Amino acid sequence: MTDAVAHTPEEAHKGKDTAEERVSYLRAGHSLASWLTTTDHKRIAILYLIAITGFFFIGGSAAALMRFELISPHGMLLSNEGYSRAFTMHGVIMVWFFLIPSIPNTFGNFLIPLMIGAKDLAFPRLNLLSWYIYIIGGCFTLYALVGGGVDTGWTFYTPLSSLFANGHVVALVTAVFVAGFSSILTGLNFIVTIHTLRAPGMKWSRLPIFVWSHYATSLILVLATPVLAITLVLLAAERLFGIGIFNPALGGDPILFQHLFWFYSHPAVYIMVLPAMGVVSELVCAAARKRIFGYAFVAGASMAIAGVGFLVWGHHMFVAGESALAATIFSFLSLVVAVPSAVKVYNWTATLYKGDILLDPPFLFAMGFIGLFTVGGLTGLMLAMLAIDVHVHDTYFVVAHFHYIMVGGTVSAFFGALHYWWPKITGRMYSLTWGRIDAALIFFGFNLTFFPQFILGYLGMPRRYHVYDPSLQVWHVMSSAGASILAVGYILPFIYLYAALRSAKPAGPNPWGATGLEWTTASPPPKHNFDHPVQVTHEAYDYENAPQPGEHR
Amino acid sequence: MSGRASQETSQGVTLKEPYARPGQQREADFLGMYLFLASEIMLFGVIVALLFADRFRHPGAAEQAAQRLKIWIGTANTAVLLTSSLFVALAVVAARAGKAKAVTGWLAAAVLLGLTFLGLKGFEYAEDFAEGVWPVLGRATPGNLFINLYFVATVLHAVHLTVGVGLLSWAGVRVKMQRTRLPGQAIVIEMTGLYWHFVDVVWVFLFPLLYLPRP
Amino acid sequence: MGKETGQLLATWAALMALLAITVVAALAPIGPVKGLVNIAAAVVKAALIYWVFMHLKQVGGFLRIAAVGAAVWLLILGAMLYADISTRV
Amino acid sequence: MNGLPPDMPANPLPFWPPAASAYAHALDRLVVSFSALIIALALPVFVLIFVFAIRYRRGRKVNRTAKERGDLWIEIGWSVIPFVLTLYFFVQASVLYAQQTRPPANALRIDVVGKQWMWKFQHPEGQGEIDDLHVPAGEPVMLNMASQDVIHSFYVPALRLKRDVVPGRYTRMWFIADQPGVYPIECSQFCGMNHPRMRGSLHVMSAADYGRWLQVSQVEQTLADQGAATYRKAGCSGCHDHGAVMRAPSLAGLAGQTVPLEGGQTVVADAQYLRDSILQPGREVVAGYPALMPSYQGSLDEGQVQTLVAYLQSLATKTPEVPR
Ligand code: HEA
Ligand code: HEA
Ligand code: HEC
Ligand code: CUA
Ligand SMILES: [Cu+2]
Repeated sequence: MTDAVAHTPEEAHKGKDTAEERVSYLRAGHSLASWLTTTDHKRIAILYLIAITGFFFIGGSAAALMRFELISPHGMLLSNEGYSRAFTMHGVIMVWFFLIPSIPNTFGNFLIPLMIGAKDLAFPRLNLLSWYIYIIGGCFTLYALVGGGVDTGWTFYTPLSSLFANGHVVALVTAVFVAGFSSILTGLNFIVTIHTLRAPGMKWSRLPIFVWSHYATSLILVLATPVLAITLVLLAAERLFGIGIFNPALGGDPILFQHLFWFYSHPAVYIMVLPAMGVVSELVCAAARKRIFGYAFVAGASMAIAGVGFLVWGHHMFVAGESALAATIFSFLSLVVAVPSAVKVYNWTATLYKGDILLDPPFLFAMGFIGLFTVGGLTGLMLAMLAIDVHVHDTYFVVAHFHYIMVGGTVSAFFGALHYWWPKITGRMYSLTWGRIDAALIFFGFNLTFFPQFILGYLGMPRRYHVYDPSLQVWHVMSSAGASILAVGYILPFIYLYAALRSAKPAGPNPWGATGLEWTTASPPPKHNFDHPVQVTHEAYDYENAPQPGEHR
Repeated sequence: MSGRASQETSQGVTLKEPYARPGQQREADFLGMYLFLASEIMLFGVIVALLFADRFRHPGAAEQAAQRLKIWIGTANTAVLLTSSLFVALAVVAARAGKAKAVTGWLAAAVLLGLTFLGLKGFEYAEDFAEGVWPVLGRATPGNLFINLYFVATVLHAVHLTVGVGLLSWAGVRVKMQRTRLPGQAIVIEMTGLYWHFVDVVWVFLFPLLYLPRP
Repeated sequence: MGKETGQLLATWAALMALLAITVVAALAPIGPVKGLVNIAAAVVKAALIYWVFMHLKQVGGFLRIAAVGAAVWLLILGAMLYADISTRV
Repeated sequence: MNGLPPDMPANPLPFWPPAASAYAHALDRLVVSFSALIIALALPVFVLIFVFAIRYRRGRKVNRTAKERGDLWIEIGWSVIPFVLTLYFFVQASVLYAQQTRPPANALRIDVVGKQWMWKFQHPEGQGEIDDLHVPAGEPVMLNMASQDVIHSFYVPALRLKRDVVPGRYTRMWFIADQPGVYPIECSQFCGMNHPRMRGSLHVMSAADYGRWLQVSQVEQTLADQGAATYRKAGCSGCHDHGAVMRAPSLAGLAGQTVPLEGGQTVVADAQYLRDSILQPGREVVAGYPALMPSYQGSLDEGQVQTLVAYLQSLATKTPEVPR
């Protein structure tokens, strides 16, 4: 099925479809089956978008529950166990079912072929398969959740998880294990696509930074995820059969589990932030209407982060009983990995210099990202300092650190991407005013939620506590108040973005006047992405020759 | 299903949707498979790392425990797998030359060897259990840890091998039924072969690490 | 028998010879070096399989890196694990 | 409850924790100075983004010529300079950390067992405590920590110190608390259901108060004496003492010695080794002896093993020159 058929009566009544929309990928088949069996990367991206949004709200509900509980120092709503289950599900869902797939599997999936001028990813059916694998993993998670939850924390430390915890540890571990294969297949698909399907003229030095950072991310996905997979298998085997590899009573070593877990999970934090950095690089250039400052350095920094990121995992174990020598090495390497991040942050800032800056919603989100990521990253440096970490390890200081990067950083970038490419994905422009309000709301709510947690942490409030000293209540109340603002900030876009779908304002192919191949095709793009053969003649971010932003954008 | 367009090129290679040139498609297939196997390297690599860590933490224990394993079955199985790899490699040569008959023959031989491996392994497990080399009832001795790792590693390998046997059989049947046409679609045999060889490589490392530690 | 087939057979023969060496080394009373011999033989065997059977001989540079680059990451894992385990107090 | 020291006025808006040791003050100084550095590194970013966004916003007429595309020296400058600056703090933090790993020889040793969900303390004089720990001010104290079940983490915010308590091994931590008072002890590693309630109090007492406390809470047996009792009760003497039927190595003077093992290695008989010998005897077998010693895993808990270790170590100090 292609053009102009089978509209819902409502749409036909409104009669607002543009010609582009009628031949777009969105209309290439209307049945549910046409979506569930699609191999079109753009449709799979939308399948992911729907799925991760669902998980974001489940994980967010757990966060809401925790923040509500923490208003009172005595624990008013949840039992100890209930609270443990809440943060475990929150962590697991947010990390593996929301944040890791968030930007790569939606925007990466949608945009990489468009940005390099390809018709699709290298292995379209594999792409669909990895969505199904992700969904199967998600079902295991939901089963573990509905079946009563798990109380181990997202880190599954042994021997608690293997010998002591009750609850559906094996189901949840299976969920993460399965979802891991989705990650591996997606990463593999991206690497192969970027290597083999670049359009004529799309040299490596002309790739958008977004593509570079996804390339780096994919390397981590392929090389780190299997380590987690096998570690979780060993954990399950330990729990089911008592094979003892992590059990000190049988001569095993629980610290070994932590090594393997973090060998994956530290690189995984770069899986979560590199795509966001890619998004922000696009947004900053589009905002400033300039070529990115130091293209080669920004691109190279992605690769450097991916590489050096594999060398620092031990900084999660400074007080866990790893040797002082290893701790010192890991501490040092953690400082090294900050250098490429510094390169990125400073280059983005320099890109804005003498720009022609648009203050539209996507760009506000991008600036929010830069600020919050910087705070999160620099507090990460504090954590990397051995003696400082001894004090703040496993306190709210750490919680604040990673929320600054993951929520303040990556989630902001995710929303920035959503606002930037929404017109491309759907063909419709949303209300910019509401978008700006939302960006401000999220920025403000975020800081109110998580800044107090730095103070709580330094005061010595351990994480995973739901009863605490009453003297700390003020900070927790502030944090919970911020979280409610944040919740509004996250729900709001659903209203105005949905409204945009129904509105009469077609976005046109290039509302922001941006460079990049994805803006040269229709919005929404046709099924095969480009109507004409693509030939690349310019480097990326050639804003000198870019069209002007649309009047009403 | 919004099926993927595919077409035959002049060389008889089936060209699938996002690709414009056969060389491009071929490179993509190889790169994809190598990367998948790279992820498998990491998977099995962890087990190898654990074996080393175990030997470091409990000096002497592995050397003791390994003597309880059946070194001759292990050796025979290594030979079986290496030979099966040869057969698969020959199948690839035949596939590239378009000799469908030879391909099915070599694949059948390789499948047979794969099954031999699994049979021997099963027999070995049975013997192990009979002799009390048994993972679950581990007593608090380091030797048991080694035995447990032995079981994890070999079971994981056997699972991969079983998948491999399935893939080889599937490829053989497709060639036989002319669903996979040669040499145009020799890539199918090549990819299956890569996987099979990889499973062989895994065993090449597991064998000395598990069976051969001796004081 | 084509040239290619001959090469494959030679490789197979080399693999079997290496297998024999390994087993003999393991059983012979040559002390701790046997561990090294075993690992070395395994690495050579794997290299042969990758090079000949798995076509690394024929493919381009980047594909070669993609195929065996993961070994470097494993070495990282091993080295850092060792740095910890061997110096714990 | 387990909150701030009762003799301190409750601060309605606390934002800095009390510090009970010179180390804590040193760490605070490090944190403050490092914070100053990271603010200095971050501020330009914040300010410039803000300034650029306003100054160069679209529609405003400003000079936008000379658009730089990058510069090698700028790139090197802003990566190397911050890095070198952080290195200074890296050294300081690592030195502080390294000090932590080396307890002074004269430290008062207190044995700690973490178990779901309480802290047990055993003083050398034999006093046992649960969740409350009394220590003298101004004296080095070394905690020798074991876990009965899962990983816990012994955390005293006022000392700025924590250390995971890992099953299967002893971890150590030491401090000189110089500010008498009562400070919270927390378990900071998630350890199951009652993790948030696994808390206690550290009572830092002046030397005089501490002496009085020792008197009041005096028990009949010192830790080593308790160990000696366990030694007899558990049947160790049946094999290890002179004239026993079984041939087992003599344990007098063992602690601190270098022990030759089956297989050629040697090992120093520290607390960890003694513990492992009792709970996992098969792991390291003494050269020349049959591996016949039964494991006491399950029949002796970590606390009892600590008494045994104390006893065996006391044998070493009493008769240092026993030839092996
Ligand atoms: C997206 C996720 C993400 C990212 C990108 C990072 C990035 C970093 N993280 Fe973070 N981290 C987490 C997520 C993340 N982290 C999570 C989830 C945990 C807790 C896990 C758990 O226990 O549950 C954690 C925990 C954690 C710890 C352990 C804390 C503890 O448990 O005790 C440490 C310790 O070193 C650390 C360090 C760092 C460092 C040095 C970086 C660096 O990469 C940051 C680099 C960035 C910058 C430095 C800012 C920009 C630079 C400048 C403005 C220029 C100036 C810079 C220089 C000095 C060169 N992190
Ligand atoms: C990866 C992404 C990610 C994201 C996006 C978030 C988002 C949030 N997180 Fe989370 N967090 C983690 C990852 C993440 N977190 C991890 C890994 C841990 C560690 C877990 C562990 O210790 O094992 C953690 C732990 C953690 C803690 C510490 C718990 C503890 O140690 O005791 C807290 C406490 O405040 C918290 C709060 C929040 C808040 C307020 C948000 C907000 O940003 C969320 C905002 C979103 C919403 C609020 C959704 C909006 C929807 C609704 C409001 C619907 C509500 C409906 C009903 C209530 C019916 N998180
Ligand atoms: C059945 C006899 C037996 C009993 C009972 C026994 N042991 Fe042993 N023990 C041995 C033997 C034999 C060895 C030497 C072989 C070895 O190291 O395992 C040994 C070794 C040791 C060692 C290491 C000695 C060294 O020289 O390094 C220590 C320490 C030890 N035992 C302590 C204890 C304690 C404490 C108990 C009681 C709780 C105990 N043993 C009970 C037989 C026994
Ligand atoms: Cu013990 Cu938390
Ligand atoms: Cu990390």
